[in-house]
Amino acid sequence: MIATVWRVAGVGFSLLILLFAALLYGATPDQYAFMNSQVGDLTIGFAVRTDDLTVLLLAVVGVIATCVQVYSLGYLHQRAASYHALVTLFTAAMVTVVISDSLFFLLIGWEVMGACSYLLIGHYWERRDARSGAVKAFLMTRFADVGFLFGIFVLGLGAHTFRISEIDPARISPGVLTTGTLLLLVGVVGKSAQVPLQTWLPDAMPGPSPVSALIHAATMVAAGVFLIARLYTVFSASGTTLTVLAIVACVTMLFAALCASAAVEVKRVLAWSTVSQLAIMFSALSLGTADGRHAALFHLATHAAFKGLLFLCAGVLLHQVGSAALVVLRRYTRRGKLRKALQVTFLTMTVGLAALAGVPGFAGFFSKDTVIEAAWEKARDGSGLGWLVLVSVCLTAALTTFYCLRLWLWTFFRTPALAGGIGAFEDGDAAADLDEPDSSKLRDAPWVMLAPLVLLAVAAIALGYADGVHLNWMIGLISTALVLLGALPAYSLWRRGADPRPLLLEREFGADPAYHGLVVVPVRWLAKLTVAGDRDVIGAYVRAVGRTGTLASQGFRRLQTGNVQTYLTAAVIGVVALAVLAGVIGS
Amino acid sequence: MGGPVTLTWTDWQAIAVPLVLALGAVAVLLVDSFWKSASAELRHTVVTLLTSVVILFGLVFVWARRDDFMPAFCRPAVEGPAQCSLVFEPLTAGLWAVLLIGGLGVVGLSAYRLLAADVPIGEYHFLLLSALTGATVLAGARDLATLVIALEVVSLPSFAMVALRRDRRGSEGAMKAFLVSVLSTAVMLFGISYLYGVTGSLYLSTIANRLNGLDPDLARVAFAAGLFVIVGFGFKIAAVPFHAWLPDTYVGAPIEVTTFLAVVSKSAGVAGLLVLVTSGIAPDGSQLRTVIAILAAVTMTVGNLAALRQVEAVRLLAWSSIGQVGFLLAPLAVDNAQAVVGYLAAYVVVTLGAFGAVAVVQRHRPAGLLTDYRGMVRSEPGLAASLIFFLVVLAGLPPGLAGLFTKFAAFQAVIDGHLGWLAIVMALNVMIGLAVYLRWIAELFRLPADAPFSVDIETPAVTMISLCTAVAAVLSVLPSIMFALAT
Amino acid sequence: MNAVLLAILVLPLLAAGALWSIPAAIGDRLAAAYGSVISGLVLIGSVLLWPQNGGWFAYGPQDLPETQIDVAWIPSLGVRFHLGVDSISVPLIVLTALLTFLCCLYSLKITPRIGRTRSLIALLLVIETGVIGTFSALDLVLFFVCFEIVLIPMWLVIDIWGDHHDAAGRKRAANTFVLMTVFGSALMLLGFLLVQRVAGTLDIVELTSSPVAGGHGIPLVAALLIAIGLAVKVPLWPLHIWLPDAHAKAPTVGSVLLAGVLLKLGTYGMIRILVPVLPDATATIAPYLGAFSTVAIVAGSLACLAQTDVKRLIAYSSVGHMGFIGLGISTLSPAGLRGALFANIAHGLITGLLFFLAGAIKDRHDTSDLRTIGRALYARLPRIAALLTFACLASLGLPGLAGFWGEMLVLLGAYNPAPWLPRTTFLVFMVIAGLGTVLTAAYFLRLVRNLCQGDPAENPPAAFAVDLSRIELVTWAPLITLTVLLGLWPGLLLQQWVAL
Amino acid sequence: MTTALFSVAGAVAVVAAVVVVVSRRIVHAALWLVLALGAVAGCFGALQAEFVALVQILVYVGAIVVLVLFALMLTKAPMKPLPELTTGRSPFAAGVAAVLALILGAGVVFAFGNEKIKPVTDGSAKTVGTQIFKNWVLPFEVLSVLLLAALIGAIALSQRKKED
Amino acid sequence: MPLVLPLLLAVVLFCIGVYGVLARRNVITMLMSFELMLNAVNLNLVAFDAWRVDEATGQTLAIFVITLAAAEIGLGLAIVLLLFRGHGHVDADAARDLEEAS
Repeated sequence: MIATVWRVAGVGFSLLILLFAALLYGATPDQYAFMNSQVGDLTIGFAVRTDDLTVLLLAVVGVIATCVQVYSLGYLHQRAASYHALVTLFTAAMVTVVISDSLFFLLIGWEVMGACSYLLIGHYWERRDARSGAVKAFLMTRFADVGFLFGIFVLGLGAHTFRISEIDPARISPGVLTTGTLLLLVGVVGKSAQVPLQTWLPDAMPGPSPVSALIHAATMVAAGVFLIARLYTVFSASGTTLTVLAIVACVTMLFAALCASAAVEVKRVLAWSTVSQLAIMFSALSLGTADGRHAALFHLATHAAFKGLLFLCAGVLLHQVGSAALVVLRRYTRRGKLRKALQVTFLTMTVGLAALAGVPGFAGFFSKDTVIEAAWEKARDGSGLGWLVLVSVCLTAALTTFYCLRLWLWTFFRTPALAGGIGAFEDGDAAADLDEPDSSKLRDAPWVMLAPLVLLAVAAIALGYADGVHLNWMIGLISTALVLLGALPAYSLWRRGADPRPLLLEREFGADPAYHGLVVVPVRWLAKLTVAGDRDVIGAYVRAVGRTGTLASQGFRRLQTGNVQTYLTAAVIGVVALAVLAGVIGS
Repeated sequence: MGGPVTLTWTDWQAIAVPLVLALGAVAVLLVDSFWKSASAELRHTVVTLLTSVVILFGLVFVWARRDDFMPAFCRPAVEGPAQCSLVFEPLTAGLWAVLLIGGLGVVGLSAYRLLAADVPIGEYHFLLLSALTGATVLAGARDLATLVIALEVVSLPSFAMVALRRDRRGSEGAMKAFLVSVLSTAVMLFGISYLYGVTGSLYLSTIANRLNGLDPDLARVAFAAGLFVIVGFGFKIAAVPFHAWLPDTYVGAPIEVTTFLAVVSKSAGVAGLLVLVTSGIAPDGSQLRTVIAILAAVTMTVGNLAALRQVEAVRLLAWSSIGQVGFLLAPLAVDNAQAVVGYLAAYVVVTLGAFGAVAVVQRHRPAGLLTDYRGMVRSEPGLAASLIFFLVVLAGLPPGLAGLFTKFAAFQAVIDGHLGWLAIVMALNVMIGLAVYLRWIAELFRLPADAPFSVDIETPAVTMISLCTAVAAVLSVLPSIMFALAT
Repeated sequence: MNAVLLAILVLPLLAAGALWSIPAAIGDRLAAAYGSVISGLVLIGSVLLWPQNGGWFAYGPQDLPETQIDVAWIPSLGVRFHLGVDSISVPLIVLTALLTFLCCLYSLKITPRIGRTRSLIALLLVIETGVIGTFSALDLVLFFVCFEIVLIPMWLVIDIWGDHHDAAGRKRAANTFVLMTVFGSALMLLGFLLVQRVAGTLDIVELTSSPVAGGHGIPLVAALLIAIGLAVKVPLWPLHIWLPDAHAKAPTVGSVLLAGVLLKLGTYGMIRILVPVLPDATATIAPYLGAFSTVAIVAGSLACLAQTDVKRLIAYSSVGHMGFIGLGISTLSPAGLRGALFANIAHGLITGLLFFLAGAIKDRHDTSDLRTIGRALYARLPRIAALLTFACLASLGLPGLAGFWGEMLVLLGAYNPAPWLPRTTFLVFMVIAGLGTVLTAAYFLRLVRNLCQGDPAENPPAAFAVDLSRIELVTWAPLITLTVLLGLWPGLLLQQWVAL
Repeated sequence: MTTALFSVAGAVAVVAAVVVVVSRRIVHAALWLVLALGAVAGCFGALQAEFVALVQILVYVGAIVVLVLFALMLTKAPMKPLPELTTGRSPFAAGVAAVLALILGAGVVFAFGNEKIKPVTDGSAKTVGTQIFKNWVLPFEVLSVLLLAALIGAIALSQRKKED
Repeated sequence: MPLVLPLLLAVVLFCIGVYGVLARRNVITMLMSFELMLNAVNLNLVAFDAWRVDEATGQTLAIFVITLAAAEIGLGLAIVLLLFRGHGHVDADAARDLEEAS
C-alpha cells in the first residue's frame, strides 16, 4: 500500500520535473529569494533561479528520473516503499541543486544527494559489499564536502553574499577567488569521483542498477559538472583553479579509462567509464571558454542518456541473469543465447555502447567532438592547457572505444578461441565453461523495464542532433580514426580469446589499499588511542582523585586510634609547628 | 580607682540573660532535688519546661533588645576606647540567638529519650543551663579573663554531661575531651599571660590598640601569644590538628549530649574566636589571620576526607562537623561576622535536626550504622525527607538553600578578603563534603537486606524534627534572616 | 508575561511536591499522566513567552528584557531574585519544556524496570524547574542556585533508575557526575564572586550594560574560573570524563534530559555570562577555549569510533557536538555565537531523539552492547532502525536537517572570528573541526552499519521485540518534525537573534 | 636579694617538677608536686605577690594535692615503682617539649632580655581584692558559676547509678 | 631582678608540664602535669604584673587561674574515678573503646 503510494509519487514527481522543464523552456531568467535570515552582516537564506542551465538540467533529470522510476517498477521487488521514496528525495535534491541560487540551498541538495546515495547504495544492506560501498561513498563525498563548505565560506565572505547570481568575480580579490574556487573544486572532485577521490564510485555498484543509472546519469556525479558550469564566471576568473581542474580531469579520464579496460564486471566498467566521461566534461570546462562550457553541458546531456541507458541495461542483465559479471555472462553466450533471449536489451545496449564509444552518428560522437573542438580552439591559441586537454581527450576516446568494444564482445559474443576465452576470466577453471546453466527460462525483461531502455536508446542517438549538427569534418575524421584505433586491439584480443589485464590496472593503481593504509588504519589506531587515553589517562586522574580521597579517609581512620595521648601529641606538635611557622613569618 | 563598687542598670540589663540562665540552672537543680515525691516523668516534664522557659526568656530578651548597644562592666579608659568586660551589641544578639536556639533544641531533643538512658534529669539540665550561661557570657565577653573563664564554664559542664550516663563509653569520651580541653586551657592561658605581658591589659580593645606599633621582638611574642590563644580555641572547636578527641567523644556520649557538643559547645567556641578576631586581636594583614586561614583549610579538608569512609552515622556527623568548622573558620579568618553568624545559624538548626533524626533511629537500632537507614524513604518518608533535607543543607546544595547561601557568604567573605587559595580549597571541599553526604542519602534510597527502619516516632521527636525542617526551609527561602542576625 | 514566567518556574516544583505528598498507592500511569499534564502546561506557557522582538547582550537602561521579575532576595549579600527571558533563553526554555513533556509522555507506557515512576516523574519536574530557572536567571547567584538545583535530582535519577544490570556502575557514574559538576560550579561561584568584587554587582543586566573591562588580572581569573566551571557542565574535553558513564547508565528519560537539556546549561552560561560580562577576559581565553573545543570535536568523534555500547557512543557524540558549540562561542563572532545557540537547540532535539531510540533498542534487547544486540535491525525493527538512521544523519550534520545549521555557522564563525582574535589559529580550528565532521559521519555510519544493516539470517530477532509502538511514535514525532523544520527553515530561530 | 631568693625557689621548682614527671612511684610524684608548687609559691613571694603566694599554698598545696592523693587512693595506685607509668613515646615527647622550650625561651629572651623588675610591693590582699571586686566583677561571678557547675558535675558523676 | 628569669622559669615549667602530659600514662599524673603548666602561666602573670607595675591585674588573673585549676581538678578527678569504675584502671592510652581504626 505505502509502496504503491511512493511508486506513484515517484513517477509523478519525475513527470512533474519534466513538466516544469517544459514550462520553463524559453522563459526569461528569473530569481526569487525566500526565508532569509540575517547573521551579523551576512544574509543566510534560500533562493531559486531559472535560466537555460536550469532548464537543461531539469530536463535531463526529469527524463532520467522518469525512466528510472518506471524501470524500477519492474526491477525492484523488496523494500519498494523506502526505495521509491529515497529515489524521489534523491531527484528532489538534485532539482534543488539545479534550481538553487543560494549556495547554502545548493549545499542542502548537494549533501542530501550524498545521504540518499548512501542509503540507496546500501539498499541491499544484507550484502557486505553494499554496506561498505555505501559507507565509502558517503564518507568520501562528505570529506570533499567539507572543502566545499569552506569554499562557500571563502567565496561568500569574499563576495559578501551567498547568492550565486550576485557573486561578481571582479570584486573578489584574486587570492580569495582562487582559494574559494579550489575549495569548491575539492567538493566537486569528491562528488564527481575524480582523482584522487575516485575510489568510491566503482565500489558503489552493489546498489540497485536503476540507482546507479540515476547517480551516474543525472544526479550526484553530474552535480559537480553542473556546479562548475553554474559558477563558470567565477571559476574561469581563476587561472590556477582551471589548471588544477584540467590536470585533475586529464589524469582522471585516462586513469579511469584504463581501469575500465581491466574491469571484469559490466557495472564496474560502466562506473569507471562514468568517471572518465565526467573528466572529459571537466576538461572541457577547464578550458575556461564559452565553447568549453557548452561542450561540457552537451556531453553531460548525451552522457546522461547513454549512461542511463547502459546502467539500465546492466540492470536488466542483473535482473534477468542474476549477475553482470563477465564470468557469469560468459556461460550464457553459447549459441548467442544471451543476445537472443534479451533482444531488446542487446540492441539498446549496443546503441548505448556505441554512443559511449563515440561511433559516428551516435550522440556521444557529436558531444565528444564538441569537446575536442573546444580544446582545439584553445590549443590553437597556443594554450598548453588546450593541448593537454586535446591530447588527453583523444587518447581517452581511443581507450573508450577499446573498453566499450571489449565489454560488448565479451558480454554478448562467444570468443572463437574458446579455450583461451575461458581462461580470460575464470582463472584456468576449464570446467566452468562446460557447465552450461539452464538458460531455458532466460527471457527479456518486462516492458515496464524495456520501455525506458528504448526511450533512452532513442535519446542516445537523437540527442546528438539536438544541438544542431555543426561538425568540423577534420575533427570528425580524427575521432573516427581514434574509434578505429581503439576498436582494433579490442577485437583482435577478443578473437584470440585473450583479455590481458595488467595487475596495476586490475588493482586500479592500488588507490584503495593506499587509502586504507593511510587513512582508515591510522584513524582506527587513533580511535583506540583516544579511548585508551580517556580510560587510562583522564579517567585515571579522576579515579586517582577518588582513590586518594578513599585512602586519605582510611588513613585518618587509622590515626583515630582511640589513644588520647596520640591525639595530644599530634596537637602539641601542631602547636610547635604553628609556633615555628610564627617564628618564620615573624622574622 | 576609687568610687563605690556598684553595678549600673546597664550592667544588669546586659547580663540579664546569663544571669537568668544561671539562676534557672540553680532553680532546676533545686526543683529536681527537693521534689523527690513526684514521679520521674513528671519531674522530667517540669524540669524540661522550666529550662525551656528560661531559655525562651533569653530569646525574647534578645529579640526585644536586638538593636541595642549596651557596654557593661566598664571602667574609664586610660587610653583609646572604653574598657568593658561585656558588651551587648547586635553581633552579641545574633550569637546569643544562635546559642539559645541551639540550647532550646537540645532541651527539646532531650525531652523524650533521656530517662531511658540513666541520666539524672536535674543535673543534666543544670549543667546544660550552666554551659549556656558560659556560652552567652563568652559571646559577649570583651576581656581575656572573662573570655577564658566563660569558655571553661562552657567546657566543664559539657564534659560532665558526656559522662553523665556513668558508663564505660561515656567516661572514656569525657576523659578524652577533658584532657584535651585542659591542655588547651593551659596553652591558651599561657598565651594570655604573654599577651598581658606585651600589652599590659586584659581588655581586648586596649590590647588591639596597643598591638599596633610594638617593636618587632615584642610583636613576635605577641604573635606567638595570639597563636596560643587561637590554638586554645582551636582545641575547643576541634580544628585540625586539635580535633582528634571529637569523634571519640561524640560517639561515647549520649546522643543528646553529642548534639549539645555539636551545637552549643561548638558555637560557643566559634563565638569566642569571633569575638577575639572582631575586636581586633588579629587585625587585617596580621599573620594570625593567615594562621586561622590555614587552620580553616586543613580542618575542612581533613574533616571531610575522614568523613568519607565512615560507617556510623554519629561518627560521620562528627567528622562532618569538623569539616563544617573549617568552613566557619574561613570567613572568621577575614573577620566577616555576618557570614560566620549566618553559617552558624544554618549549621545549628540543621545539625539539631540531623541529630534528632539520628536519635530517633538509634533508639531503635542502637548500632547506629549507615546501613540501618536503608529503605527509609519508603518506610519513613517524612523522617527520611527531613534527614535528606538536613544533609543537603549541610552539603550546601539546593534544595538546602540555607546551606548554599551560608557557604556562598563564606566564599564571598573569603574572596573579598583576598584569600584566593582558601577559596579554591573550599571549592574542593564542597565537592568532598557532597560526596560524604551523598553516601548517606544514597543509603536512604537503597533497598535494605532485612526489614527497613519503621517505628512510631514519639511526638516530641516529630515536633523537634518538624520544627528544624520548617526553620531550615524558611531560612532556605528567606536566607536574609540568617545574615540579619549579626547586623 | 511575568506571571507566566513565574508560573512555569513554580508550577513543576509545586506539582512535584504534590506528587510526593500524595500516597504511594497512586498508579504509575496516573503519575505519568499527571506529569504530562503539568509539563504540557509548562510547555504552553513557555511558548507563550516567545519574545516579539528579540534583543540580546544589549541590556542597557532602556533595553531590558521584555519579561522580567526583579525583587530583592538577600540584600546583605547583594543577591536579587531577578528573572527574565529574551530571545536567547526562550528557545532553550521551550526545548526544556518540550523534552520534559515528552519524557513524561513516554513514561505513560515505558518506564525503567526499577519502578517508582511516581518519584521519577516528580524528579523530572524538579529538574525542569531548575533548568528553566537557570535559563531565566538574571542574577549570577540565582543562576548558580538554579544550576545546582538540577544536581541532586539527576543524581537520584541515575543512581536509582539507572542501568539495572550494573548497580555499582550506575552509582559510580552518578557520583562522578555530581561531584565533578559540583566542583566545577564551586569554581564558577568563585568566578562570580570575583566579578562581584570588581563590578560591585551580581546582576546580569547591569553587568551586561557595563561589562567588566580588562583582559588580565582578576577579570581573567574570574573568566577562567567561570569557564572551567561551565566547561565541566558542557562538558569540554578533558573535563568530559563524567559524561559517557552518566549518559550510558542513566535511564532513557534521564539520558534524554541530561543530553538534551542539562549540557546546554554550560554553553548557555558561557553565552549569557562569560561573553557579555567579561568580554576582554573572554577574548583572552577564547583561543584556548577554541582549542579545547576542537580537541573535543576530534577526540569525541574518535572515541565514538571505538565504542561498543550504543548509549556510550551517543554520549561521546555529545562531546563532539558540544565541542562545536564551544568553538562557536570562542569565536565571539555573530555567526559563531548564533551557531552555538542554534546547535544548542538542534543538539537537544536530535540527541534527545537518539537517546530515546537507544533506550528503545536497549529496552528490547535488555542490553545496549552492540555485539549482544546483533545486527540487521532493519530486518528486525525496521521502523526504529529507520528512525535511528534518520537521527544519525541529522546528528552528523546533514544539511536540510537541524544539525547542519549550527555547525555550519560555527565553522563560518571560525572562518571569520571576532577581529580581536587570532584569525590563523581559528582557521586551523575550522579545518580540524571540518575534518571532525567527517569523523562524525564515520562513526554514525559505523553505528548504522553495525546495528541496522547486516545479514538477518545470522541475527535472529529477539523475543518480544515489537517495532515502533504508538507511544514511541507520539513521543518522537515532535522531535522529528522539529528537526526537519529547523533544518529547512533555520530562520525560525535565526531571526530571533537579529539584534547584536 | 629577691633575685637570689627567686633563683633558689625556681631551681627547686624545676627539680621538683622534673621528678614529678619522671618518677616511677606515683605517690612520690604527687608529693614532689607539693614541693614544686610550694617552690613556685616562693617565687611569687620573691616577686612581691604575697596574696597570690598565699592562695597558691592554700589552694594548691592545701586542697588540690590532697584531692589528688585521695584520687590516687581511690584508684588503688600502688606505692611500688611502676615502669609502665611512662609511655614508650617519652623520648619523642621530650623532644617535642624541648623544641617548644627552645622556641619560647628564645622568643622571651629576645623580647624581654633587657627588662628589669623593680621591687614594688603591691601584691597585698587588699590590692588584689579591690581589683577583683571593682574591675573584675564579671569574671569573678562567672567563676563562681564555674565552681558550682564543676561541683555539681563532680557530684553527679560520683553518684552511683540507681540500680547499682 | 631581670624579667627573663621568671619568664624562663615559666617556659621550663610549662614544657616540663607538656612532657608530662604527653609521656605519662596515668591520667592523674597527667593532671599533675597540667598543674605545672598552669603554674607556669601564673608565674608569667605575676612576673609581668611586677614588671608592669599596674593595678595588680596579673595577680588577679593568677588568682582566677588558681580557682579555675581547682575547679578543673575537681571535675577531672570525678571523671577519673568514673573511668576507673568502668575500666578498672586509669591509663589514658589504654582506654580505647572508642577507636575507629579497624
